[in-house]
Amino acid sequence: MPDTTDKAGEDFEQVLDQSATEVASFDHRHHTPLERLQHLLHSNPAAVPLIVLVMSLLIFGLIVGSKFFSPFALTLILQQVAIVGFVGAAQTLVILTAGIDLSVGAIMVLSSVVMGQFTFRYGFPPEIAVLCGFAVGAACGFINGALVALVRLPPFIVTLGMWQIILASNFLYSANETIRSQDISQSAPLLQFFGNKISIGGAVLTFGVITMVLLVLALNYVLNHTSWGRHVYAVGDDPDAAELAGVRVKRTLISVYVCAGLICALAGWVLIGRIGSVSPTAGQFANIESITAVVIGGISLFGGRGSILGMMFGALIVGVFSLGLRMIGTDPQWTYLLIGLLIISAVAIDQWIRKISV
Amino acid sequence: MPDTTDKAGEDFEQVLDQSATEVASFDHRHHTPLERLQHLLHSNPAAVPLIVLVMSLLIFGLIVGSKFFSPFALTLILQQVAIVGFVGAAQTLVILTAGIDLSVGAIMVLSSVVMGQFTFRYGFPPEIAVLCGFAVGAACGFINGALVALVRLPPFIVTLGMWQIILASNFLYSANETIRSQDISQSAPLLQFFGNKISIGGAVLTFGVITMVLLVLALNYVLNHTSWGRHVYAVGDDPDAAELAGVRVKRTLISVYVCAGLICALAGWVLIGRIGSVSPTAGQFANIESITAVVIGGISLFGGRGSILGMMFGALIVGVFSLGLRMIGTDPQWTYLLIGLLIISAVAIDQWIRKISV
Amino acid sequence: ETIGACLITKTDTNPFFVKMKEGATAKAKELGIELKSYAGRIDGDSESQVAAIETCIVDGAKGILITASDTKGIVPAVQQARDAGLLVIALDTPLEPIDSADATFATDNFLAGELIGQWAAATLGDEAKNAKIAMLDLAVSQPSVGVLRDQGFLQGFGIDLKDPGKWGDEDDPRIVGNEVTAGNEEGGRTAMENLLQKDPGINVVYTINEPAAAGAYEALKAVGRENDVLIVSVDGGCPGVQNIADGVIGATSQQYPLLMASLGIEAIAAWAKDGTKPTNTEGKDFFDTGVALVTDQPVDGVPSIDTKEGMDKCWG
Amino acid sequence: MDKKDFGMSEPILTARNLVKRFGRVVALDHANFDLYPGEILAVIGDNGAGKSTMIKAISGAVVPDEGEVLLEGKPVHFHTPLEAQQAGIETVYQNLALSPALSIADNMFLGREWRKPGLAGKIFRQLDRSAMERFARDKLSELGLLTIQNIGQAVETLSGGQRQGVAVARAAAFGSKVIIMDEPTAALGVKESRRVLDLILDVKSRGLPIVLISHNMPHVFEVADRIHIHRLGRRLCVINPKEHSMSDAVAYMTGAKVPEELEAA
Amino acid sequence: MDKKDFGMSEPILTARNLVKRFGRVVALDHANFDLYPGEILAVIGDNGAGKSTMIKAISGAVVPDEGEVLLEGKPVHFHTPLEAQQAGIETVYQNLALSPALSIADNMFLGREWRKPGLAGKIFRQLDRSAMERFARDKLSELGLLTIQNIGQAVETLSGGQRQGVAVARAAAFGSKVIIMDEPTAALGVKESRRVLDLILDVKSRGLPIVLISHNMPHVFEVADRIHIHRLGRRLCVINPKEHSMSDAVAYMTGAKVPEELEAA
Ligand SMILES: Nc1ncnc2c1ncn2[C@@H]1O[C@H](COP(=O)(O)OP(=O)(O)OP(=O)(O)O)[C@@H](O)[C@H]1O
Ligand SMILES: Nc1ncnc2c1ncn2[C@@H]1O[C@H](COP(=O)(O)OP(=O)(O)OP(=O)(O)O)[C@@H](O)[C@H]1O
Ligand SMILES: [Mg+2]
Ligand SMILES: [Mg+2]
Repeated sequence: MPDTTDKAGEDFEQVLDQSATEVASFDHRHHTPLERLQHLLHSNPAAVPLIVLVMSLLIFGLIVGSKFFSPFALTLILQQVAIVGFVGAAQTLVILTAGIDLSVGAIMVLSSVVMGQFTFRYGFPPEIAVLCGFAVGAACGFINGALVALVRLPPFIVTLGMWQIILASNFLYSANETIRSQDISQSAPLLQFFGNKISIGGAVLTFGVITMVLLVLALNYVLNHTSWGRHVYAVGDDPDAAELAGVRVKRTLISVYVCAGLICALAGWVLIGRIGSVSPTAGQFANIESITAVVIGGISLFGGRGSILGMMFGALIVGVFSLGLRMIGTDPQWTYLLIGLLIISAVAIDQWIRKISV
Repeated sequence: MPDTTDKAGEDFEQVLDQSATEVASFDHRHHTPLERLQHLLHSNPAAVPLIVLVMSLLIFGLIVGSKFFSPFALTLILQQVAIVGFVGAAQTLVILTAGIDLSVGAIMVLSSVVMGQFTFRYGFPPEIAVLCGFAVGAACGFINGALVALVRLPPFIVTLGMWQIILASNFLYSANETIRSQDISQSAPLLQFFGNKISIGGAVLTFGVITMVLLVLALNYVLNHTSWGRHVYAVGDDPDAAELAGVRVKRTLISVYVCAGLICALAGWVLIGRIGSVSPTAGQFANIESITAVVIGGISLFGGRGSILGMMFGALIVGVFSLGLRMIGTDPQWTYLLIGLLIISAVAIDQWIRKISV
Repeated sequence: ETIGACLITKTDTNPFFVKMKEGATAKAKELGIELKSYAGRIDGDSESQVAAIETCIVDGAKGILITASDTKGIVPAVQQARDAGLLVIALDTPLEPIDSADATFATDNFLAGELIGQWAAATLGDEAKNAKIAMLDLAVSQPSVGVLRDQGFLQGFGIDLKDPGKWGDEDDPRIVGNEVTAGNEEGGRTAMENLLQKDPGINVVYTINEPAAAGAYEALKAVGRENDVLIVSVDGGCPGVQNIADGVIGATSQQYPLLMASLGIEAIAAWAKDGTKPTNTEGKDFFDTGVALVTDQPVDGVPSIDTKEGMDKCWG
Repeated sequence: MDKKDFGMSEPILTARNLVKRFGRVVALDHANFDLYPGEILAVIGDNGAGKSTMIKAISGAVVPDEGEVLLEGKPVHFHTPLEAQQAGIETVYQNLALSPALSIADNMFLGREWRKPGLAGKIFRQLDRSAMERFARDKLSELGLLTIQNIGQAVETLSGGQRQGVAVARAAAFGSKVIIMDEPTAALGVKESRRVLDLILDVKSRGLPIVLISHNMPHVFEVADRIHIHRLGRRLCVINPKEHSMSDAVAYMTGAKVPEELEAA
Repeated sequence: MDKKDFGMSEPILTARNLVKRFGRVVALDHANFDLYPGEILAVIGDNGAGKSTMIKAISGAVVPDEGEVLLEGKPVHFHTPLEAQQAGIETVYQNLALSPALSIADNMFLGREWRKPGLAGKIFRQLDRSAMERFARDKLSELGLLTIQNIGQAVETLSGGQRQGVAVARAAAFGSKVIIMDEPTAALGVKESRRVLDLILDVKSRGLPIVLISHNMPHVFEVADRIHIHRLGRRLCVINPKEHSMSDAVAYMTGAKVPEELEAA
């Protein structure tokens, strides 16, 4: 063994009593306004999508003209994104836990079909049928959650499988029958409840739109100001760490998927209000649209980061683009192309902010 | 400071010279045949899908009868999964790097449309048009790769955006025109090259099928026995660790996406051989089908684990199920339902093996 | 040995095809034919249809009834089946070229469109020249059914078609715009909202089918215009005919999928028995299964049946 | 129970014949463990000896294949770390168990958040952030982790050592019966390590027993009342640091010597 | 260049005025660094002082905002760790940089695989697995990590200590100009730590200079030729362990004392 020069053993720690106690301050740089902005944007994850939303409104307003700024047009955008808003809320919960739910659209449609068929095929009172729809949504969510949390399968795969299973069940069960709007409004207007509206001036707000906004606000509160919400973020961030820290990870995961299922069922009910009838072929693009809203809303697909308000702004951005481009009169394919660009650039901006500011 | 009983400082390490040198052997348990099987399955990630494939062949053979075991029927399965096999190979490369490529189907279709339109609209020689198709595929892959590797955007989002952009470009460019099979076979038979077939007895092997099998075998070699292949696995496993260890992570990622783009272009060429015509609406389910094949093939969506052979077996399993169920005459929705179940159970089995055996 | 037959539809989720399948199944049972049905996952899913044709060949079926998603693209697969000795009959949607199939049993979709076009023009009378028309089409890929109905409607309404193989290239100022609906309620509503946004004065709405019409009606109802807009459609499904009776849709062109399917099965039975092939309707290159205008507000010069009769003949 | 001669009361935490296999690896091979009230028990052993696995089996983070754990003489079966925490056993894991994106305060209270008093807490279940942040700041200041400027900072922005400090502070703040620390000073600087050792002694003076896994012999011999030596998946022996030298401990641990007590027994 | 009085030649690796900011945190605040040929330079400092960041800036793992790095007097600009490795600088990072699912052998050769000789290697670019596995086994045996039974085992199945061993063995096997080790013994047991220290001395005897970051003062004073003390993002001073005591070093590092040399300078 080489000779050691100091045999004082532990004694060197004696000096610690005199060690400096000042707080290390690394932060003596001048901050430019741009940096301040970045910091602001970074600490408010919903700020970027909000700014993009306002900017796209302004730009389309300039191009399309005053028509675009009519209360009617603006509330129309809300009506058109209401369904995506609901499904996106469900998707947000799941994505915050670092999952992804490809079955949201299928659950929504199956729930709405159950609400309709239970009323018209079996003659249940609409109230009971609606409850049955919610039960189906919750059950689908529970299966998803149990497979993810208990069997520990990757959410992408579980919901990919469940998507196919639920959609096939939906077609097999409904025998592809549409229930007509007129029949519903005659014998079970409750099913169309969310189609009712309040008009203020030219603005038309359906109950569905109002409920969507309230739901998102409520979820925003729950996610940020209750234990459950914090646990959702923690589970998405690092499930092992959360488990060791004492979070009931399995229970949290299952509750998130069940919640998502319930919200999808609610979306199914709202869907009846929007399209009037009960159609088993509706909502085919709800998956992609909800994921798009979540992504443009700045929520990380890796879980644990982002705000549900961002999702709502994301959905509205897509709505503004779609309506705006149509009013300009472009080929619908251009809309898809632009939305594709929007998805990529939204995330690129988000990345940029995150990189520079801490 | 509390009194310490031993002030010998470093001296306690002197005894290390006499420390035990025997190899710690923790492994003195008896191994049951089941455990041996699990270990075997664990060390060969393609074994499980292979066994499932053989079993499903047997089961459908028993139910459907001899018709199913005719050389024609068996080679028909190969023909029906050839396209999925190609796209799945591209998908496998990307998924091994812990990415996912939602744009594979779109790249395939755009490439085939370019091959067709360049020949018929601009009158290029088919050889040049095919090369242009490959160039387009590689370019799309490069954009994906650059966004993932250089801008560091999540692959899911990049390819979600690119999917929409490429598909929209495809429709805008092709003006939704199908080029008829008769025209192609008359003036540019090269485009249908992969539709040529070799018949041996009742067995019909198209060039596309043969190429698909060869491609998968070649990729299997490259992934397991070259540096590049090892780097692909390392990048998927932990990109930061790979970077610090000296892997050119960005270059590896870009090369993977470009490779995937090229394979998709090849798939586009094979697609012309399979369906005869050039149709801009083809391949809409290539994403889902390729991901399904990869997942059933036991490749981890988290990257770094799995074998490309498994993907091929996964594609064949889906092919066997689809043909078998069709020949039994079940409602197609039951097929989707069963494939959904298959996806979930394949991954559940995989998980079980991984959990018990190490 | 039992005779095998296949029915391949575009999807198995659209009521039109569901009904077609019911008709075929009933007829097959009656004739002792073993029928297997296949479908694409969505409209436009041609690969699934190719795979289905191949399965029928393996399965040793005698004939195939198909509503093709990609009318050009499917031709090589159809040829393969015919080479293997199967009788291939195109239902509802003609292949391109039409003689790629042994026979075609279809509605004259152009005529179907023309009837509702004429009806709409006649109903408006002099106002027709100031009409503001919304065109709710099927899909951006412009499948032939959608094009034929759309162009037929415009022809009937008296609008210059430009290229009759394409919608959207017309420059008549009366057309407010074309929007796609995917043929369902959701698409119908959104498309209608968008066009209303472009021009709130729309007073004629052409829709590709009745679910799209129902969606468009919801959008009109939301702005309180459901009573002063003329909606026309094509299909004649029972919910659609009921919607005419309820005043949701003004008129629709009814087609007969059950008839197509049962005639198809009979043709396959005949082919299996003695090799006879079906013949075309005189003057047309396909067998016309007929179309009828259903409306409760008949106009002069356009033959029509009322909703009562329509209900008797309806499907779905 | 061959350690009764230390003259202590009944053990507060006991494990008997714990077995844990990971596939073909036997990480715990009939391991025993005893912790007496009020003591600091050090656990030492080579890398891979199975120390962390034993601690996890006791604290519910892994479920042992065989064997039993007794808390205050009563058998307990923890299936999750939460159950162990609720029974009063608080653990600092080797890999820290912090959520990177959450703030320091959120991390400290993860799984046991405080709700606002009154209506807001009862009905709307609102969290009492300001109280939690105050508490977290106090605890971290005690540990001397003053360089953390902002208690609302995300844990991912902290250095390895700072993170270790957060994990230690959490355990010290909430443990009520037993505190277990798996290499709490491995990533810490001299000053910070000293703070943690002071904290351990401080916790002991509050009457709580502590299990300390460490590879740092001087630290172990400085604070431990007894030293549990782990080797090849089981307890080799328990020694009294006052009676044995560091050299003995290292010799036993590495297999250079066989403890005499054991040869006799 | 105030350390010339150590009587050495020109430094082999130098850094001047390195600055690195992470958002609002200034991790490096005009830090300097000098490594002389054949020496063991220890770097010590409080948690969060910026040691790891400095090492990363030198080895290409982070690109500094300002400042320059010179290797053998020539300015170098590493943008990736690979570039530094190709220049002969091998680093053991604090978080190890191993791919969990790959085998031990694959990990050791990651980024510099050996190809088979002849056709198979040239044209088919086939890897020479058996040669690589043999080499890896030899290197690990030297380190005394014999408890690893199977060189084809995935790294994720190893204990923390075993992983550290693999990372150290890799650096020792491939470094040609400079070897940097960021807390290589933090997770290691007594026996394993000793092996790593022996290895460091062994590498030094082969003439290679080594940078050793460590919080373990006895280790540092045992092996270091010079000690670089880092504080608040920059080099406070460099001391000679033969002339200063551990207490001095700790006092400087923690701010309890200000080094005289500095007060004069
Ligand atoms: N999750 C796991 N899967 C497989 N093997 C494991 C797992 N956890 C631990 N092991 C193995 O069990 C043995 C004991 O590991 P453990 O982490 O308990 O050792 P340790 O004594 O804490 O070592 P160290 O001092 O390095 O932390 C090792 O051989 C390790 O490889
Ligand atoms: N990637 C990063 N993002 C943000 N801040 C960082 C990052 N890396 C380091 N820091 C910050 O930079 C400062 C210096 O960190 P560094 O890891 O270099 O310290 P260290 O001296 O190595 O500490 P330790 O001894 O604990 O490893 C710390 O305040 C840390 O929080
Ligand atoms: Mg351990
Ligand atoms: Mg460090």
